[in-house]
Amino acid sequence: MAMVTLQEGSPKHRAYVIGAWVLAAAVLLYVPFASDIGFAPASIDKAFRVTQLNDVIAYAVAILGLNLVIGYSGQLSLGHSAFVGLGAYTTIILVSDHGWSYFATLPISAALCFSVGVIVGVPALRIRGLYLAIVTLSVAYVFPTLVLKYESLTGGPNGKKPARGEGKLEPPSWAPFSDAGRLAQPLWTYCLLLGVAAVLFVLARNFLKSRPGRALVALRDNPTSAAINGVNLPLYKTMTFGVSAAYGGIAGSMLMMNRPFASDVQFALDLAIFLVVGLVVGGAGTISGAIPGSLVFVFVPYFMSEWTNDQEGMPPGLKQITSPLFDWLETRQGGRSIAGVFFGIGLLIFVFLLPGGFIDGMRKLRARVVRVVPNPSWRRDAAAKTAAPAAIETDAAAPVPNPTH
Amino acid sequence: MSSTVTDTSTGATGAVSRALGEFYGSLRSLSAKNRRNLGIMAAVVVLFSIWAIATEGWNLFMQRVVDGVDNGFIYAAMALALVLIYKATTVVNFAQGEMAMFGTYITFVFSSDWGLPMWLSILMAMLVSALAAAGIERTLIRQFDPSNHLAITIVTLSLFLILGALAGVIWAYDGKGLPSPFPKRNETFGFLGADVEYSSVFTWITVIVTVVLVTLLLNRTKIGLAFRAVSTNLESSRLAGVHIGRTLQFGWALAAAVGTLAGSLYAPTTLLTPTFMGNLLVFSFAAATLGGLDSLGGSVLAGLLIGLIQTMAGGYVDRIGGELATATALAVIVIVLAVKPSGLFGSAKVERV
Amino acid sequence: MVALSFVAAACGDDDETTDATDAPAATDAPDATDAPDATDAPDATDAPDTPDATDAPETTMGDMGGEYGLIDGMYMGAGDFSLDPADCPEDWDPMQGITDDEIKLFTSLPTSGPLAGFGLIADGAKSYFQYINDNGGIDGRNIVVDVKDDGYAPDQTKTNVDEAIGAGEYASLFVTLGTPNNLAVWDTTNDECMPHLLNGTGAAQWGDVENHPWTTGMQIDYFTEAQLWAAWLLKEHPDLTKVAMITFNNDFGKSYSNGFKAYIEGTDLEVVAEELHEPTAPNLTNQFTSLAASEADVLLIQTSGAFCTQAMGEVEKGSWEPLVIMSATCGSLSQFFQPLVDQGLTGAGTHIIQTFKDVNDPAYADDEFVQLYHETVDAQGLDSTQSTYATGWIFAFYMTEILKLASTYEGGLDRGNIMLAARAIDTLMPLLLDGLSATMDGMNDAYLTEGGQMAQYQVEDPGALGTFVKVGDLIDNEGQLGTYATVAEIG
Amino acid sequence: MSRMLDVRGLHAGYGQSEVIHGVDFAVEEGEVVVILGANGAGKTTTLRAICQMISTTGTIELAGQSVVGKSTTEVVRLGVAHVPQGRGTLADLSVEDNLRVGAYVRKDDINSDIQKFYEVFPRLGERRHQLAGSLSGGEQQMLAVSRALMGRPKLLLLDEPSLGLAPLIVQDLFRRFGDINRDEGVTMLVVEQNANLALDIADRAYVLEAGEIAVSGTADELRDDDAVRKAYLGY
Repeated sequence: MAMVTLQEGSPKHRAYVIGAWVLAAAVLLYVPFASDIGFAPASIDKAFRVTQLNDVIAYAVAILGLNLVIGYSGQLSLGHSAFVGLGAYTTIILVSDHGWSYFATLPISAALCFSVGVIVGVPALRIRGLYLAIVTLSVAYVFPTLVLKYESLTGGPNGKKPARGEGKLEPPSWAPFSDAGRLAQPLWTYCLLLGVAAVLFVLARNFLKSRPGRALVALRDNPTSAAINGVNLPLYKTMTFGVSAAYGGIAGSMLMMNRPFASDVQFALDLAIFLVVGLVVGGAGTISGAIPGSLVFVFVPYFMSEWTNDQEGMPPGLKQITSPLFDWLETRQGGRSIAGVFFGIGLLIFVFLLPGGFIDGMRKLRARVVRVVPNPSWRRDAAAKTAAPAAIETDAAAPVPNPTH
Repeated sequence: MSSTVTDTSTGATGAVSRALGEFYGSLRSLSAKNRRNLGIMAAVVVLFSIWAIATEGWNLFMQRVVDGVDNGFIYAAMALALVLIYKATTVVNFAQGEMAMFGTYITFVFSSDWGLPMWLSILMAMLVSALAAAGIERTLIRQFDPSNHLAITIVTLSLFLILGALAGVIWAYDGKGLPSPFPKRNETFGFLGADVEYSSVFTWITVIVTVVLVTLLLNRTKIGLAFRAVSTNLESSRLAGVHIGRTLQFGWALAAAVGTLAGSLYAPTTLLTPTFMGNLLVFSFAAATLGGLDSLGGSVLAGLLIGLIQTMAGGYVDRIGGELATATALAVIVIVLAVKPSGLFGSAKVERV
Repeated sequence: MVALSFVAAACGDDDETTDATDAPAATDAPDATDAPDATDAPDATDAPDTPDATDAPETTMGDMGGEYGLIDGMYMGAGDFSLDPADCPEDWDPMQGITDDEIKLFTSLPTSGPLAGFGLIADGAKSYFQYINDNGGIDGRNIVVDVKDDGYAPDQTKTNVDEAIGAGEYASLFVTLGTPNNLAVWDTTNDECMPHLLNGTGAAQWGDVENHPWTTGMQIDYFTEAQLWAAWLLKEHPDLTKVAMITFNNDFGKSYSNGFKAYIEGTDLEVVAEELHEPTAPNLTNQFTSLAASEADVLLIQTSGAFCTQAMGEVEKGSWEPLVIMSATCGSLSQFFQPLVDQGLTGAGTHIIQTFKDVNDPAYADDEFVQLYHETVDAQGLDSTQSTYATGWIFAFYMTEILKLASTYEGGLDRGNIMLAARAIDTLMPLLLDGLSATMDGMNDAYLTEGGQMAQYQVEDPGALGTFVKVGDLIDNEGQLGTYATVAEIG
Repeated sequence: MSRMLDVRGLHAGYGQSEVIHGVDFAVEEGEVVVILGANGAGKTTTLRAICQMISTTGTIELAGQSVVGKSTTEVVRLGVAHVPQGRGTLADLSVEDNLRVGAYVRKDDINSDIQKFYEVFPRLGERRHQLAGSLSGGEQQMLAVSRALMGRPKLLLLDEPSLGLAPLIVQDLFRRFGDINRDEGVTMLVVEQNANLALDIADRAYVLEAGEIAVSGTADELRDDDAVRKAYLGY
C-alpha cells in the first residue's frame, strides 16, 4: 500500500507536482553542465556526451510524434524514418545550398512533412492494421532509394553536409559557456534543442487534452463509439498523421542542428523499427515515455557496443565471468555482433519485467509510494467527456492500447 | 516427397480448384465499378505488352516474363509464411525474415557440414525450425495474452535483433553458397525464346505444391480447423474449447517451416548471409498484403504480379530503370490498397479489433 | 607504349593544354612493359628483411633527417608538401597519442552488420602491429589501435570519429573504411589536423592534397583501375568493342563507370548498355536480362560484396558469353568464389586487376613474407587463410613504415611528421605484386599505388577453387595520376 | 434437481477496475435463468467471469466443481458453452466449419449432430458451404447457438441474444430457446436487456444493478413487481 496519500488538487498535491517538475528541470540542466557526469567516465570527451544527449532530445521528439499515431490514434506506422529523413534533408539542403539558418528551416521541414504526412494519412483512412503497416513500410523503404536517385539534390550515397567550415551553430557571446572551447557548440545546441523540444512536448500535451486529442483517444479505444459522438473521424486521423510526420520532420532538423550530416542509410528502415522499439520501451500512449525510449534508443546500443568492444567499464565481477566468452568471440569473424544479441535479450527481459513500457512501470512503482486520490468531481467530468455511452464494458475490456489498429 | 504428392493428388486438385474458386469468387464479388477497373488494368497490361514486344522484340519480352515469374514465385513462397504467421499472431512479426534466414543456415549446416543431400537438408531444417518456432511460441509468446499486441511486438523485435546478430556470430557475414536442391542445376532450356533454368521450374512447382499442401492441412485436419477458427475469432474459439496456445504454436511452427523452405529456395539464387532475407521480405510482405493477407492462393498470384511489375517497369521504362523498380512495385501496391483496402483476394472483413 | 598512350588518354586525348603539374612524373614514368624487369625495384624475394623493425628504414627510405620535418615552426615534407601548425586548432597537440611507450591509432569500420567481413581488416592490422610490437615496436613504442564499429553507416562513422577526436587520445586515424564514410569525416579531420591515413577505399578523392592535406588513401583508386581495364582491353582484345556494365548505384560503382568512360573517349570501345542496381536489390536477374540483350562483347562488373558473386553466377548461367572484368574488391577467393563453387558454379574466366599477392595462391607458397604472414597469424589464433587478415597486414605495414619514417624526421615522431611521412613513403610492401611500385611524393604524387596486373581466374576442377593467372603485361602508372585535381578535371 | 451453477461472493473486473462487487446466484439443472439489468450493470462481466475470461475472486461452482482459477478452455471442457455478445461468428469459416469448431472438444462422431441442427434450422442447412460472415443477423444467431450446442454442454450461457435483431426474429429465436431447453434438457443462463421476452422463457430471474444483485425471484414474481416493471420492463 502506498506510504503517502494525496488528495488531487490539494496544496500538498500541487507541491508534489511542482516539486517533480522542478526536479526534472534540475536534472535536464545539471546533466550537461555538470563538471563530471556520472555515466561519462573522465576519459570520455564530454562534448561528445553532450552531442549524444542532443541526439536523445531529437529522437525523443520523433518518438513523441510516432506516439501520436501509434500510441494515441492506434495506427501502426513503420514509415517514420522517412519523415525524420525528409526533415533532416530539408534542413541540410537549405542550410548548405541556400545559406539558411537552422532555425528558419524548422517551419519548412515541419510544413513539408506535415503535407507528406497528410498524403500518407489519406490512404490510411481506408487501410488499417497490417495493410497500413505495409503502406508505411513502403514509404520507409522507398525514401533512401529516392535520396540516391536525386543525387544532385541530396548528395546521393556520399551524404549531404554544409561546405567545409560552414553551417556551425556557434553560441552567442553572452552565453556563459561561450568560451568553453570544444564544449561550447554542443552545449549551445543542447539549449536550443531543449527549448524546441519543450515547446513540442507542451504542444503535444495540450493537443491531447483538446477536443481533437480526446477524440483521438476515443477513436483508438473504440472507433465506432467515437463516430457516434459526431467526431470527424477522417479529418482527425489524417491530421494526426500530418502532425506526427511534422514532429518527425522537426526531429530530423534537430538531428542536423546537432550533427550536420545526412546520409541515406541513416534514415532507412532500421530507424523506423528502432523508433518503434523506443516507443514501446518508453510506453505507448504516454507523452513522457518518449524520453526514456529515446535514452534507450541512443545509449543502450552504444554501451552494448562499447562493452563488447573492450570490456572496460563493465562491472568487475561480470568481467571475470564473461571474459572467456569475449576471448572466444575475438577469434570469430562476426564476434562483435554479440552486442546485437545482448540488446535483443535485454529487450526481452525488459518486456517480461515491464510489459507496459517504462512509464507504466514507473507509475506502478510510484503507486507504491504515493497514492493520489482523484478529485471526484474531476473524475465525473472526465468520464463524461471521453466515455461513449454504449461502450463502458468494451472500453474497460481493452485497457491496453492496441498498436496494430 | 513425390509419393506424398501422388497420394494426395485428388485432394490437391480439390485444393487447386478451391483456390481458383476463391479467385473467381472474388472476381464475382467485385462491384461493377471494380470490374471496370480490372478491365482497364487488363487493357493496360495488353497494350503494354504489345508496345514492349514491338520496341524490344519477343525474346526479350518473354525473358522478362520468365524473370518476373521466377522472382514472383520466390516472393510468393515467403509471402505464404507471412500469411500463416499473420493468421496466427495478428501482429507484425518482425522476426519472420530472420527466422527464415536462420532456418536456411540450418539447411546449410545439414548440406555443407553434414554432407546430406540438399532436399533432405531442407526437409530436416524445416522440421528443426518448426520445432524451434514452437518452442519460441511456448516460452516467449504464450506468456502474453494474444490481445497484448504491444508486448508481442517487442518480443518479435527482440527476436529480430537476436537472431540476426546470432547468425553473424555463428556463421559470420561472408556469403555462403547454397546449391539448388533440384537436378540439372544451373542448366537452362529454351522456351518460346527465353532461357529458363530447370531449377526455376522446379522451384515454381515446389511453391505450388506447398500452397496446395498447406491448404489441405488447414482445410482437412482438426488442427487446421482450429487454426482457421482462432485466426478468425480468438474469443469464440476459446469459448469453443480450442487450445489457443497449442493452435497458435502450430501456426508458428508451420510458418517457420514454410519460411525455411522459402529461404532455402531463395538462397541458391543469391548468397546466404545473415541479412539476405531483408530485401526479399519487403516484396513478400507486399505480396502477402496485395493478396489479402489471409488468402494463400491470393498471395501466390500477388507475388507473381509484383515480380512481373518489377521486371517490366524496370526493364522497359528508362526513367525507372533497375534502381526504381522496387519503388514502382511498392507504389502499385499502395495504389491497389487505396482502391481495395483488403487486398486483391482478401476477405472484405479487415477490422480485427 | 601502353603506359604512354595511357597517360595521353588520361589527360584527354585531344586536349594538349591539360594541366602540367604531373608532367614531370609522366616523363619519368617507367614504361609499363618494362616494369617487371625494372632493376631498381627491389625484388620481393628480398623482402623478408623489410618487416624487421631495425633494418627497414635504411633499406627502403634512406636518411631524410636533416631535410624534412619540423623546421622553423613549419612542417616541411617531400614533394613541396608542407603543413603550418598555425592552421590547426589552438589546442592542437603534436604529441597527442604518442608517449614514450605507446602510439595510439583509431579506426572506424563495420564489425557488425552485412559488411562486418571488412572488420577483419582491423583484426589483421592488429595482428601485424602485434608482430611489430613483439619485435621492439617503433623505437620501443608499441602501436595500439582502438576500433569502433560503424556498420558502414557514414553518420555512425562521423559519430565515432567525432568521439575519437574529442577524446584527444589518438595520434592518427587509419584504414577507416568506405568512401561515403571517409567523405563524411574528412572535413573534420582536416580542420582538426588529425592525420587521416590509408583510407580503406579506392576513391580518387583521397589524392586531394591541396584541400585535404591530412587525408591519404592506400589502394589503387577505382577510377584508375577502370582505366587499366580499358588500356588492357585495347591492347589485348582490340576486336572486342561493345561494352556492357553492371554498376552499383553509388560513388563506388560510378567511379569505375566514369573512369572507364573518360578513358575510352576517342577509342573503338563503346559502352552499349549500363544497368544500375541498388544495395537493396533482391538479385540481379532483371539487370542481366537487359544487359544480355545488348549482346555486348565485354561485361564490366562494377559492384561489390555479394553482388560480385551473383553477377558471376548470372553470366555463367545465361547463354550470353562476354569477356568479364570485375572490380578488384571482389578478388577474394574465400569470400566471393568459394560460394560460387558451393552453388555448383565456377566463375571461370573472370578478369580482375591484381595489385597484391593472394596469400592463399599456391604460386606464392614459397614467398618468405607470405610464409611469415601465415605463421604469425596462425600463431595468434586466427585463421590465416582468411585473406582479409592479409589486407589488414598491408594497411598495417604501410602505417608502420610511415611511423618509422616520421621518427627519422627533424623533431622526431610527432603528428605533423607522421603526416609528412605519409606523403613521402616510397617503400615496397612485400605483398605487392613483383614489379609494381608504391610511392607518394607530396604535391606531385598523392596516390600510393597506380598499377596492376590483369589476371584471369582459371579453374581446372569445377568442384574446387581455381587460381588467378596473369594475362597480359603488368601496367604501372606510378606517379602519373598526380593529385585529385587531375581526376576532377577528367571526370 | 441438483445445482448446476452456484456463484457466491463473486467479484470481477478488468485490470484495476472492479465491475462486479460480490454477487450471489444459482442455476438449478434444467432451469432457464435470466439476468436482467441496464447497460453497464455488469451482466456481460458476470458471464465472462463464469468462463474465467477475466480475473475473478469468490466462488463459482459448476455441478459442485470449482472453476475459479481454471483456464477458459478447461471451463468449456467441463461443459459450459458461451454464446458471446455479438454472436462471435467465425466469419471466415463456412457454416459447417463453424459447427465443427463448436464440437472441437468432442472426440466422437459429430456428423449426426450437424445433420440435426440443419433440420432444426433449415436455413443453416441451405447455407452450409457459405461463409458464416455472409449470413443475416438472425441466421448468425442460430448458427452461434447451434455451434455452442455442438459441444453438448451442460450449461449454455447466452449473452444478449436479441441484440441487433428484428423483433419478429427475436421472438422466433426465443421460442426455439425454450424448445431446446425442453427437448435437450440444456440448462440456460441468459443475459438480456429485452426483459419481456426473456421472462417468457425463464424460470427465474435476477436483476443486476451497478455490479450488485438488486432483485431476484421467479419470472412471474418479477413480472408482477411494479418497481421492477417500471425500472426494467418499461411499462
